Amino acid sequence: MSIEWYIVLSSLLFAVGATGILIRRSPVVILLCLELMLNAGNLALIAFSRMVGNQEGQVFALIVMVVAACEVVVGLGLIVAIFRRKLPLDVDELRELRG
Amino acid sequence: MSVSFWAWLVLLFPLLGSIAIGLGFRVLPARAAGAIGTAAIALSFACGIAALVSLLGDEPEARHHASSLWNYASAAGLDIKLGIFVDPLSIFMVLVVTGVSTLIHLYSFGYMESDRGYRRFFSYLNFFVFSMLLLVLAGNFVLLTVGWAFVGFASYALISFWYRRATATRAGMKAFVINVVGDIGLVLAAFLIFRELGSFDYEAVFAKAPEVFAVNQWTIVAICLLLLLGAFAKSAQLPLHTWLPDAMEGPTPVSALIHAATMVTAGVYLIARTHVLFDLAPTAADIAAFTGLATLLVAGTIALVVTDLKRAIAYSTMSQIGYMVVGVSIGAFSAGMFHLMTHAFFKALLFMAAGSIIAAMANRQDIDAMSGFGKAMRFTSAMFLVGALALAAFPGTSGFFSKDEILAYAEARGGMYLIFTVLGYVGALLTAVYTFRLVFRILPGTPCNPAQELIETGQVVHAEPENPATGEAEDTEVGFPGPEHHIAERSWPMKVAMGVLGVLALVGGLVQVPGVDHVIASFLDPVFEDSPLLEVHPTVGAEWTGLGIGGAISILGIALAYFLYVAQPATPAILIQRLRPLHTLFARKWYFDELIDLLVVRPALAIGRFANRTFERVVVDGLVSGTAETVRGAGGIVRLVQSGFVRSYALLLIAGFAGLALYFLLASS
Amino acid sequence: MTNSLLWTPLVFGLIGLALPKRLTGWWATLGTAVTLGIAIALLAGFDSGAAGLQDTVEAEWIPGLGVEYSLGVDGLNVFLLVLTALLWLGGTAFAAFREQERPHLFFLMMLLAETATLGAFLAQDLLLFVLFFDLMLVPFYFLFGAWGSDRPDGVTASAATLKMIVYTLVGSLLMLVAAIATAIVAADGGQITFSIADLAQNPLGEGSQRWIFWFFAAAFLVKMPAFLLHGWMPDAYRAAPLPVLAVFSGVLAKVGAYGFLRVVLPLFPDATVEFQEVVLVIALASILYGSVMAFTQTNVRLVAGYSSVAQLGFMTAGIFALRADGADGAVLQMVNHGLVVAPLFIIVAVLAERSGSEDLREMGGMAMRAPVLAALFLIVALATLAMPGSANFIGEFYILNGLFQAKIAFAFVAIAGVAMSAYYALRLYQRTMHNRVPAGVGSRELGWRDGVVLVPLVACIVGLALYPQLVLKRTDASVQQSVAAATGKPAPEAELAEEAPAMSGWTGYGPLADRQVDELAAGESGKSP
Amino acid sequence: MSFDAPHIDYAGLSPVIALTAAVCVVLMSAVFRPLRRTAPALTLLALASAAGLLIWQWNDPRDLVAGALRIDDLAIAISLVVLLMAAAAVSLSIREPAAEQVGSGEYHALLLGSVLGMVLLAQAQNLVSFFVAIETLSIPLYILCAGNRRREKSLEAGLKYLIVGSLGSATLLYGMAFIYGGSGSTDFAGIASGIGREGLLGDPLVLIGIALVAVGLAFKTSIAPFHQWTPDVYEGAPTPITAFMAVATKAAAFAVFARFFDLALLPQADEWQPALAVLAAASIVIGNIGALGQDSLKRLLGYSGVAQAGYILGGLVVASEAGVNALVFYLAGYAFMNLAAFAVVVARERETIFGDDIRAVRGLGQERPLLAWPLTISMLALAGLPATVGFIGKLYLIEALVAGEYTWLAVFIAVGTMISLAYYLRVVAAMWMRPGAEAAPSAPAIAGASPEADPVDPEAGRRLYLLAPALLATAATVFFGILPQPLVEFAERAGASLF
Repeated sequence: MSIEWYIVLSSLLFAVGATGILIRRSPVVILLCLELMLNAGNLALIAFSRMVGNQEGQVFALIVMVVAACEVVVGLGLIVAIFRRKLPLDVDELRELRG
Repeated sequence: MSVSFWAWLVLLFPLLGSIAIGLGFRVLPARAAGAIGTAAIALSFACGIAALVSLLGDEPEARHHASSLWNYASAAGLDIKLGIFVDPLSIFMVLVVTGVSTLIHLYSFGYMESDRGYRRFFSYLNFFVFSMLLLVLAGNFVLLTVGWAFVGFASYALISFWYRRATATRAGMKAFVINVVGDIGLVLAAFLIFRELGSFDYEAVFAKAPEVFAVNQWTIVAICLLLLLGAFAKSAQLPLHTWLPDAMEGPTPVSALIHAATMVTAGVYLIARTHVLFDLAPTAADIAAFTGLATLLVAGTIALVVTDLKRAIAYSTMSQIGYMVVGVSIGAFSAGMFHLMTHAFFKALLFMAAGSIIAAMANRQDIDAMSGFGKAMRFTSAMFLVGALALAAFPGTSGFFSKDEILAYAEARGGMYLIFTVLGYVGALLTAVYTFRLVFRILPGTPCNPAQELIETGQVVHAEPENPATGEAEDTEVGFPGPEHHIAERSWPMKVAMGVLGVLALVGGLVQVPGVDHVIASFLDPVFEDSPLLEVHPTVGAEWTGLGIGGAISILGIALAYFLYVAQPATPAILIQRLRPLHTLFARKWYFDELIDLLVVRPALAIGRFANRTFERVVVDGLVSGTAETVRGAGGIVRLVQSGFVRSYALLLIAGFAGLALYFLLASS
Repeated sequence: MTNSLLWTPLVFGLIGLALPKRLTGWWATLGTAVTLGIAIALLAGFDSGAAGLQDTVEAEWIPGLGVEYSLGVDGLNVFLLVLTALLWLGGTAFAAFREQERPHLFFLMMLLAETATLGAFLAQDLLLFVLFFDLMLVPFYFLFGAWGSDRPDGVTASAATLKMIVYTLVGSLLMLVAAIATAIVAADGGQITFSIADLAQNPLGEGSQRWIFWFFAAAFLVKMPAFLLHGWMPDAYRAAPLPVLAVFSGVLAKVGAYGFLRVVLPLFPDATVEFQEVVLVIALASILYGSVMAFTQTNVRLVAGYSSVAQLGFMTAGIFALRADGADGAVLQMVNHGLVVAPLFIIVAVLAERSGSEDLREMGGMAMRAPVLAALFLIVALATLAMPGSANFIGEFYILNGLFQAKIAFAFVAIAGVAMSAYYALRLYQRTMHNRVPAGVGSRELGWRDGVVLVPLVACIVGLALYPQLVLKRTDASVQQSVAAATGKPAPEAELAEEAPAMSGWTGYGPLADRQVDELAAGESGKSP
Repeated sequence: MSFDAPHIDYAGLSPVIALTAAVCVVLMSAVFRPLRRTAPALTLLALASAAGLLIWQWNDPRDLVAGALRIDDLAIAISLVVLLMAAAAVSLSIREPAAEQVGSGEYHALLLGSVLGMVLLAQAQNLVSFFVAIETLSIPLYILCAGNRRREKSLEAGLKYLIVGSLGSATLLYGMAFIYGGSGSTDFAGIASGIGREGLLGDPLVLIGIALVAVGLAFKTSIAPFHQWTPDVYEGAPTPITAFMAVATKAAAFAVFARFFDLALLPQADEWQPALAVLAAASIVIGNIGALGQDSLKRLLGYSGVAQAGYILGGLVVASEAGVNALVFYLAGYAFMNLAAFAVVVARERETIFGDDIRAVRGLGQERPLLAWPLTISMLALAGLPATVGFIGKLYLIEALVAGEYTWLAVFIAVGTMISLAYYLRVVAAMWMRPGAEAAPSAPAIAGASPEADPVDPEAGRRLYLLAPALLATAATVFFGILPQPLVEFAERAGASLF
């Protein structure tokens, strides 16, 4: 199975993630979508490392997973904080800062 | 002592006087200021005489000396020294100017006595004399321009001497601006001369001009026309004359000195001084001559009808200068200068007498209100009469010889120049008529109230000082002469001054009687020796015939005036009825003021209004505020896009990426 | 010497911060006085004949960027330096006599401004020049904005000043780019230098000269300000405090004109010749427009303001006649105009105190009890209208002569400005000093405080009127050099001869230098139309 | 088969090690009661030692960790700027409500973490270390921005930054993947040779990769049109943090930006140069006009930051040594200018009830000259007026641009500067040309002063820990404006290490 398919799949994942961020208003879902995009990157990396034939890509992917996890943790932490301040869990409601 | 040494002294004294009086205005007692002023001019007259003597010392053809004090402004090929040029012509002018000025200062010493601005007056007057002397002694065109502008300024300052009078300040401004136009003509002429001859220096220019220019070549004609612009503005020739009548707003001695005897004749002097150039540009010379002719006729007609005493004399001044311009332009140089001199005598005298009368009239100048001063003020009236006779060229008086010499010369040149003789005589007739119109209105007849009062009580009338032009009440603060007026009968300085001038006006003509003597001519001719026109000479016989005609005409004119204003006092009114349009034309001064107003003043103001109201607002400010608004608007857009919706930020981010990627793909393929 | 001249004011200013409030003014005055002393010493030691730089200072500054700290004095700037020092002394003294709020800052800014201005005149390194040129604005921003007066119609001083700063920086920032471009293009790959002298050695190619020329021109024309670019002037002039305005309008405007002579002519000769007419047209427009505006204004400041637009127009025209005499006149006129306009604004301040207004319609008759004031004002007014006999006349005479010989048609248009100047200057004098006194106008004599400031300035005007050669003699050599750099020949007769056909319709044949007169006379003698 | 552990260059790694250790120590300090108050001191100590170690490595460039990092003068120069800002931030954070809420220990630990990330980023020359470093610097910042949990804006800023930031990293990652795919290598040298060797110059895969990476970096350096988070986050975040990220993040990101584009992608220069130039121009324009009429000083500085980023990017566009010199020089200068401004903003925030509203500085000239001067000078410097480091910086950039035949971009800088005067001078005018604004009792109406407003400390403007940074930074701004040569040489060394 040639490399193209992996790329196509990953780019599809990436696009889905991006779209999700654009259309969903719940921060939680948006976090999910971000994960999706990062994983699209991972997939691409692994596929390429396969194609190129060295392991750097795979190492990279592993590290990315860790980083992604950190991001989610921080994100959820923030969401909790917002929730505790009885603010709506809707990114469109959060527009004190503008102009 | 060399000639130039004396000449410098001539310049020095009036300047010192002016400065001394100007700086000492707080400490000097009033009289002292007057004394200093008069003395300064007298001294400079003495130096003038000394210069004359030492000038006569050397050979006729060697009678020109240039001398310079320091390098005024010399760089980049221009060479402008603070230098003077002394020759018979300038000495002649110096003597006329200083001589007459001395007498007028003396007159003012009495006349202005009660004026609050006494010191200021003498400071200005001295400064004027200095400027005038600078003008006549200047050794190059730049310094000439300086003197030219200085006299213009002095005349401005003295015209608006009573500066609380709106009319006076306005008249001053008018005089100044028109004179600046003249200065510009002079400056441009200087540029053109420099461009062609590479120098501003009289000697260099006059030496080179004949080599460089062909006769009537465009350049030289242009130069002369530009010079004429200056000359006409200063000498109140058409169409730049409108300032002179208004200049009568100034105190009467000013009118006598500046606007009759000296400054206004500067134009004549200029033409005589630059005769070398005019000889090369006959066309320009003829234009000048015809302008002079037109002026002398127009002014004469106006003088027939104006009822303001001083303005009437002013118009006659215009007309007499017309004669002089004709003279120097057609080549009768010495004749022109001769007339300049005699005119200085009798016109100054006339003004002085008029001043004395006006003072008696409590500053009213309307001749319709005057009569019977013959009995009331004998001395003044006598002097007025003398002046009038000389002006009307009554046989034997100074004006008689000088004026007719010009016309005789024109006749001698023949051809086209006969016109000048003929119309000159017409002008002479006019002169006689309007002059004696004044005489017969003012001197004989039943005394008017002021005159009556003067005869009975020996008191001069007291009247609330008011502006003769507008009739509005004056505030006497700035020194409008208060109630106690000054008439020649009561003040010896005025009497002396008028007396001397009276004598001169009567006998001054005898220095140059055809066939008898020709002092002026022989003195001045060395200056003009290089002029081809000097060959032309009216025969003694021709001159005497001319004199005969002239005398006859003047007597005729006087008789006519007598008939009109004494024998048949009703006739003028009837004539006015008959010739209504002509009369209005004259009375409105040929509509020159209106014309200038229409052609120059209104357009200028309109442009100004446009620039102010429209252009500045729309274009200039638009340039600034327009850009500012645009930027601010763009800022608004940016802040609009900054909506606060995090998702829209994400969208822009992704869109930006898309754009970038697209660019890369396009750029690489 | 040069260094001390440059930094003395700033040093005094900084020390002044430590002094008690009431002393600062006098301390600052002392500082400007010392500066003037140094400037005069510089002038005394000046060698008239030499065209090149004197009292130069050369030091490394930012070798990494090829910028040098190099100062120098020559005929172009020596008198402008003296003028700057003199006017600053006047302005500072005038301010010191009056109660200033926040005096520390005020006088610090005054002196900083002086240093910056002197720097702009002294700088011999293109970038140093730009730096000082921009730096000048900062102190004036504070002075105008913080001590200026808001207008009843709502234009605040700071708004007016902001407009001025942004507008004038438009030019000078583009100039920064242009300056750098000049150096880089000239170096083309080699060691970059901004030294004006070195740059003048190898001028740029036609193409780059064109746009660089206009970037510089923009900066200078805005600064002057020239016609269409003067949008900032009316507001700023109405807002500015008068003593500051006196030095501002007296000196800063000249920096623009000076820049043309110092930078543009030597560095961009081809472009200069190419765009001569364009700049001349702008100059004439400034002359006419400025004059027309000047005699329609009723606000005294604006009369003076627009009149200086016209005057700067004359200077530009003189420089771009590209003849030594025109440029000589321009330099002389810079000095004259500075000497005239500064007292003018001080007089305006005095008048405003007496009439409580700056509107001509509400003034009048003040000469009555103030003969001295009237006399001083009269001298200033006459000098403003370039009365023959004043140095201003010689200045304009030289300028117009240069223009006349170079481009005769332009000269005829320009000279119209002279007539108008006569009207507006005299009008200014008459409306304030003559006629009846309106209600609420007090006619008081000049106080000794103002006299001390005013009389010396007027004395300078008179002195220079008697001996303008003082300036011409010293500037001529350098000006010749600068002009020659642009035209490529010592005295541009030849160039004029080429233009003869353009004018032949008017004069019949091209102009001559006096040495040519004779041989031409031989050929001409037969010729007549 | 024998296995030998790779040689580890501890000297080269020492700064990183020091910082890492410091993070742990400071974090621990929060746990032990007695040490509670020592966190700031410890942090400063750590920063100081890191700085010392970095300077020790000065002028001794070499690869670390098998080429994943490279410690050279560019890295050191940038790291020093970062450390300087961090130290300033610590000093500004004293009595900062956010610090107290997060807990002093945690707050400073996070700060140090972010610093660590930046120092790494400045050294990164391998896609992996590059990505890791960027995340290491970002994630703590997300938390710190939300630090002031009592203020809604702070939370909002944190979340926004997190979401858009992660999106940025995601694109960055994806781009890296493509480039790796194209060149078959993750370290910059390899990429360069890879692209060159395999003739991939026109390869869409690589190009899209470049685009993605460019976006990611442009985002971190707040280049338009990826700048939108900047004003919001700057306004919302606690001011000391804003001060820190405004410069430090930019500096680190620009360092790697330069490394990546001028090293790895040099072969592709002709493609990306114009694109980046356009981006630079865009941010110059957008940043400057966006800042017009902003009343919140922090927001104003945010927009100005966008514009300044545009200027700096210019130094990168020309892909020349001079360009990088200018870039480093400007960053260093930028640090001083911004620091002075933010220090004053912090002081006024705590002094008045106006928060960071421009009214807070009204009449500062009379009231608090010692605060007014720093803000004034930093505004003039940001506007690029002479006798400040800002002018020299612009001069440097323009010189580089003109030399690199990007004169039009230089003109953009000039025009942008012109516009910027309008808002910088507005602040100056508020300080010197307006009477002080009287504190209206209706606090809630005023921006930045919500009911749960932070306590007002009327003496804040006299506190040394605020004045000292402000005055020092001002002094530096002026000093390097008049005698820039030392800073120029500093920048030149940095630039030399790339080419």
